[in-house]
Amino acid sequence: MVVGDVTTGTEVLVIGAGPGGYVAAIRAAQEGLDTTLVEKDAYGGACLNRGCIPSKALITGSGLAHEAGNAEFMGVHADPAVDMGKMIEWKDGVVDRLTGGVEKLCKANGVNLIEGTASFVGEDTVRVAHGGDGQGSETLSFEHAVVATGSRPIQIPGFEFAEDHVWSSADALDADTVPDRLGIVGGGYIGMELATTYAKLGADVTVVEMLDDILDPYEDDVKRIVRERAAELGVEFNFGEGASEWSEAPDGGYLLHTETEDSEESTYGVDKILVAVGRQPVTDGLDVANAGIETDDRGFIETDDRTRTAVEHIHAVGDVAGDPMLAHAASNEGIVAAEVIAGEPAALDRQAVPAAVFTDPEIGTVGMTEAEAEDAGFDPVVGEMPFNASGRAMTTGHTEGFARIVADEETGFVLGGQIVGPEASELIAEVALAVEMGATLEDVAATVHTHPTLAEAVMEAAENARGQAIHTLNR
Amino acid sequence: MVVGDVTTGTEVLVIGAGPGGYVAAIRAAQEGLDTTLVEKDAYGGACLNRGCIPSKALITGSGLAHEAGNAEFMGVHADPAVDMGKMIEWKDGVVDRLTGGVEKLCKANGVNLIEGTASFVGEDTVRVAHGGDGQGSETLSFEHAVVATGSRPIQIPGFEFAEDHVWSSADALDADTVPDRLGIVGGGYIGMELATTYAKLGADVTVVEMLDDILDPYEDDVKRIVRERAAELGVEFNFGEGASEWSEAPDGGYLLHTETEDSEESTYGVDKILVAVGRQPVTDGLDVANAGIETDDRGFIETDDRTRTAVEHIHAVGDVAGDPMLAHAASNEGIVAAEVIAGEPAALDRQAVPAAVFTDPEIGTVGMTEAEAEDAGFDPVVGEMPFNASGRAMTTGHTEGFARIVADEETGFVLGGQIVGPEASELIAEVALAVEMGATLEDVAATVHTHPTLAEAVMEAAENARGQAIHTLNR
Amino acid sequence: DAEPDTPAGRTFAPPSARRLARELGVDVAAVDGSGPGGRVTEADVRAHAEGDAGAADAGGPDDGPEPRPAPTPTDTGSDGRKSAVSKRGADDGSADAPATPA
Ligand SMILES: Cc1cc2nc3c(=O)[nH]c(=O)nc-3n(C[C@H](O)[C@H](O)[C@H](O)COP(=O)(O)OP(=O)(O)OC[C@H]3O[C@@H](n4cnc5c(N)ncnc54)[C@H](O)[C@@H]3O)c2cc1C
Ligand SMILES: Cc1cc2nc3c(=O)[nH]c(=O)nc-3n(C[C@H](O)[C@H](O)[C@H](O)COP(=O)(O)OP(=O)(O)OC[C@H]3O[C@@H](n4cnc5c(N)ncnc54)[C@H](O)[C@@H]3O)c2cc1C
Repeated sequence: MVVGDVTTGTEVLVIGAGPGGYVAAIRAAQEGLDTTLVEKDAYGGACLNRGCIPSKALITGSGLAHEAGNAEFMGVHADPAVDMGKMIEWKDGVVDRLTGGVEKLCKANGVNLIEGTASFVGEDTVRVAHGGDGQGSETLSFEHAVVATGSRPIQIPGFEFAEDHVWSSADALDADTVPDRLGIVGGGYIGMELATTYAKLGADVTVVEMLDDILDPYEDDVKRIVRERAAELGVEFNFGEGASEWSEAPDGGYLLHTETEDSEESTYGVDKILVAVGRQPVTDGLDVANAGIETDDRGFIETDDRTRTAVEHIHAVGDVAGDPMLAHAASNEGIVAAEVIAGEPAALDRQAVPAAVFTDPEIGTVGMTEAEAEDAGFDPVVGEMPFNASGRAMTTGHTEGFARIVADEETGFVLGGQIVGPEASELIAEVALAVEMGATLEDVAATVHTHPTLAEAVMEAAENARGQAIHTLNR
Repeated sequence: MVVGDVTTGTEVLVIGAGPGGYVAAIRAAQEGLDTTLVEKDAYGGACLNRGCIPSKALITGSGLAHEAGNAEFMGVHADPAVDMGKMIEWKDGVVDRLTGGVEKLCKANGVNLIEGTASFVGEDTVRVAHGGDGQGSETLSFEHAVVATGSRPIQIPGFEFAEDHVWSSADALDADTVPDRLGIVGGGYIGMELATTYAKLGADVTVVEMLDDILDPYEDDVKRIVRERAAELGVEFNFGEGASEWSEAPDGGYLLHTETEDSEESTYGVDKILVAVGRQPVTDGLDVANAGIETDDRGFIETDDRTRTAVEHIHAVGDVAGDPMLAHAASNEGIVAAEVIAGEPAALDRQAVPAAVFTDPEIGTVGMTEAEAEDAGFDPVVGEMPFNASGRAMTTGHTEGFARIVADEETGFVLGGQIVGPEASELIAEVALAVEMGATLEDVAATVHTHPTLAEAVMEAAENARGQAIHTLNR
Repeated sequence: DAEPDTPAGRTFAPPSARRLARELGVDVAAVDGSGPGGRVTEADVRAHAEGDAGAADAGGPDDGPEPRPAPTPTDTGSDGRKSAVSKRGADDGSADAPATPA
């Protein structure tokens, strides 16, 4: 590091230590570049501190309690009690270990760490304001920068997160008591993961969603399975309604008021209101305009397939750079940014970014749906295997859902897959590799799959698409 | 079907309806061949009736009870009680649904089903003896045959399965009470799966094993993780000891007597003795010699890479044809047999057959170990990711084990993988596809993996092998 | 040529290429692979079978068919098979030169 009078210099400056930023910083350092990572809050970003990780911990805890309490059919009798404070403590411990790990990994790879809030002063300089009174600030010059400042939950008018009873997803992941009645505004993946979690923890959950179904981007048969299971768990759905305001209920608690497009009003008695209607990029205070970068009308920074912004030596990755707003996409972009900066032939040429929803059952998808394949001009062929025909699924007691594989009829190339069912988030990895490798249905079908596993369903789906499944009837 | 005077004819005769036979029969029928399947006992063979499926059901039930009873650390308090009779009933229900499904699938694909015991009369004829008194027999002529008669547990002298307190694995999967003390002879995968199951159900389990460790074919570091966890669960290991006899104990129960190579004797007080020392092929009564087929000195039928025996139009698949004696290998061989008979260019050219052990944690392996790769003349490079560095593993509460990937240094081709840890049986599917496809480390590493999943560990292992893992320190 | 020697007579080829080789009566081990590390593709097998073993070689990764079917299915090469990575390598050095660190 070149140390000047006032200004410290670094080859690569990374702003934000979420899964986009810390991964970019580590890879840049591995490439032998002098790298500095600035984080204003906590290592690991939204994902580790109030996103992916804490949500999955609570999903495990609530899931185990629920499963154990409903296993008489297999001869297991239990009446589990959940100590929510203890569950949160465990979750916090997991988060601490992971965020501590990120810090250690950064250091071990030689990344310089600075705590503070960065804002651009010019095209090759930032000011970093250190947190706390009288902590001062420093100026840092860079040759390349990676903006990885992430996103935050969108607030809706009338529902300030500041209110004790209005929860953001972060609050829902940090509550040490379970509300009797939880109203959730938004039936997207975050809303649905938390609806499932709280329903299993014993809350009466009411979901209010403007659209006419949950999990907007997913196919109808995928949504249906998750929606029906959530309903079984006691989640009530109110579609076509937008949250308009809240008020105090005369008998304690609150009323969540909603309105349809036709101005029909409803109210729901609740004790907490979780607003989970999406996330917006974090660029405020960053003064990107000082670096010559513009944001689009939603605040995202536009990038090319090498993660470069309009200013070539400044990259943007992760949520702040727009869709798909997923942790693993952020990390993948972070790696590409670092490698491009290092002069390597990297690009965002991934064929497909898988995605998972950790509801009950889980969803795992990658690549194209049948409709998307048609739109793209393919002549798709589709194969399915329902988990209720899977021996492994039966032995786990979880037989809802199916594995589906989409391929090009002529060439057999696997174009995508949709899995809803037990361990769908894990099973999709094989399909992702198939898509990325340019594997054919035959390749997947001819790969021997361990018996008894859920992964056999992927093989069976491939066989089904070829009209020769063994364990399902072929169409 | 050509019906003659006495003799019925069929194009393809399949003997035995286990995962080798029923799959062969269904595929042969799908190929348009007139196919007859003879089974003397129960559809689904050992696997569905007293192997893979029942064992996995009890592993789920006992695992859930144990997990729920040990989850205070995550705030879940439960004191589960197991109703073993009910668990067995559930298991039986799963088995019934699956075996019923196999029968239905056979019929739906047009397979002719015959119940009875087949034995060869000549090179193209069998006699089928129908079970029960006065049920008679019939003669069947065939153009092609597939022998899929499977295997049965090996008995050791002095331990007759007929004795009430001497269990075969089938008995252990059908017991409606949990013995207080269970002695297990044999620390192979069947012995270890049942040791884990019964330990979690509350039995005091003692394993006696002639070798000096469990799970003979696996690598030391893989074995160690499973052995130590089993010990934590209370399983006691006695290595280097062979079971010599049993006797009645003065105070009730039995004494299991063992002897070392040096004739040192020990005794263990037990209530039941499970003998799980391996499986032997079933060819007795089949009179293969009448068809001109010989068995090797262990009783297995030798086959070529098209599953053909010395008599070209008679194939043998599954356990009766020798290693690897796994259900999915049997099914794969069954498909190859049917396709070869149908004149298709099929062969047993699979690069690798994955295998799983459903202990706690699970093991999943495929292809070559580092040592095997070296022996084969490769210059192997190895990468690992420990699950205690995996965010997903932490959120499940299961962080034991690792994912390892073995590749050829020069070309990067993935040669194999060894995974021990949560869901290892599922995770190995992606590695199997990589091996089968001729994927490189870079292919696996560049495939975006969903966060947070256990499958990320496979990607990280690949990156680690390339010296650029993000979440572990590279060697 | 480019194909490295693989020990143990192992040929790296996906199942579909191996099966095609059997169908065409080609010894897959004798086929020159054009994929990464010498991986044998279906196109390589076909080229070999047509007695045109050089064709697959001559091409190399850059000249192969698109790694996946193009959105217009009609002009899709039916045998194109490349990994994400081979494509990534192949793409590069093109018009768009990557930035180099100072
Ligand atoms: C409840 C929930 C569950 C989720 N579950 C999943 C899931 O299961 N899987 C998945 O893939 N994704 C999930 N996500 C989304 C995932 O968290 C994000 O996609 C991911 O965190 C984006 O990573 P990032 O690096 O772009 O940004 P972030 O993780 O948001 O990190 C940005 C970092 O930059 C810092 N920062 C911002 N501005 C500055 C500045 N000016 N100076 C210094 N530092 C700054 C922030 O403090 C923050 O640490 C979930 C999100 C939520 C809310
Ligand atoms: C406890 C246990 C757990 C196991 N777990 C697993 C596991 O998790 N994964 C795995 O891959 N493998 C597992 N196995 C092994 C697996 O069960 C076998 O590899 C598999 O069943 C072999 O299939 P097969 O078709 O060759 O024979 P089998 O399943 O043994 O079927 C043979 C069939 O042939 C019939 N038969 C025999 N002789 C005749 C005759 N003369 N006429 C008519 N019918 C006849 C028998 O009745 C039987 O139904 C396990 C085995 C055991 C015992």
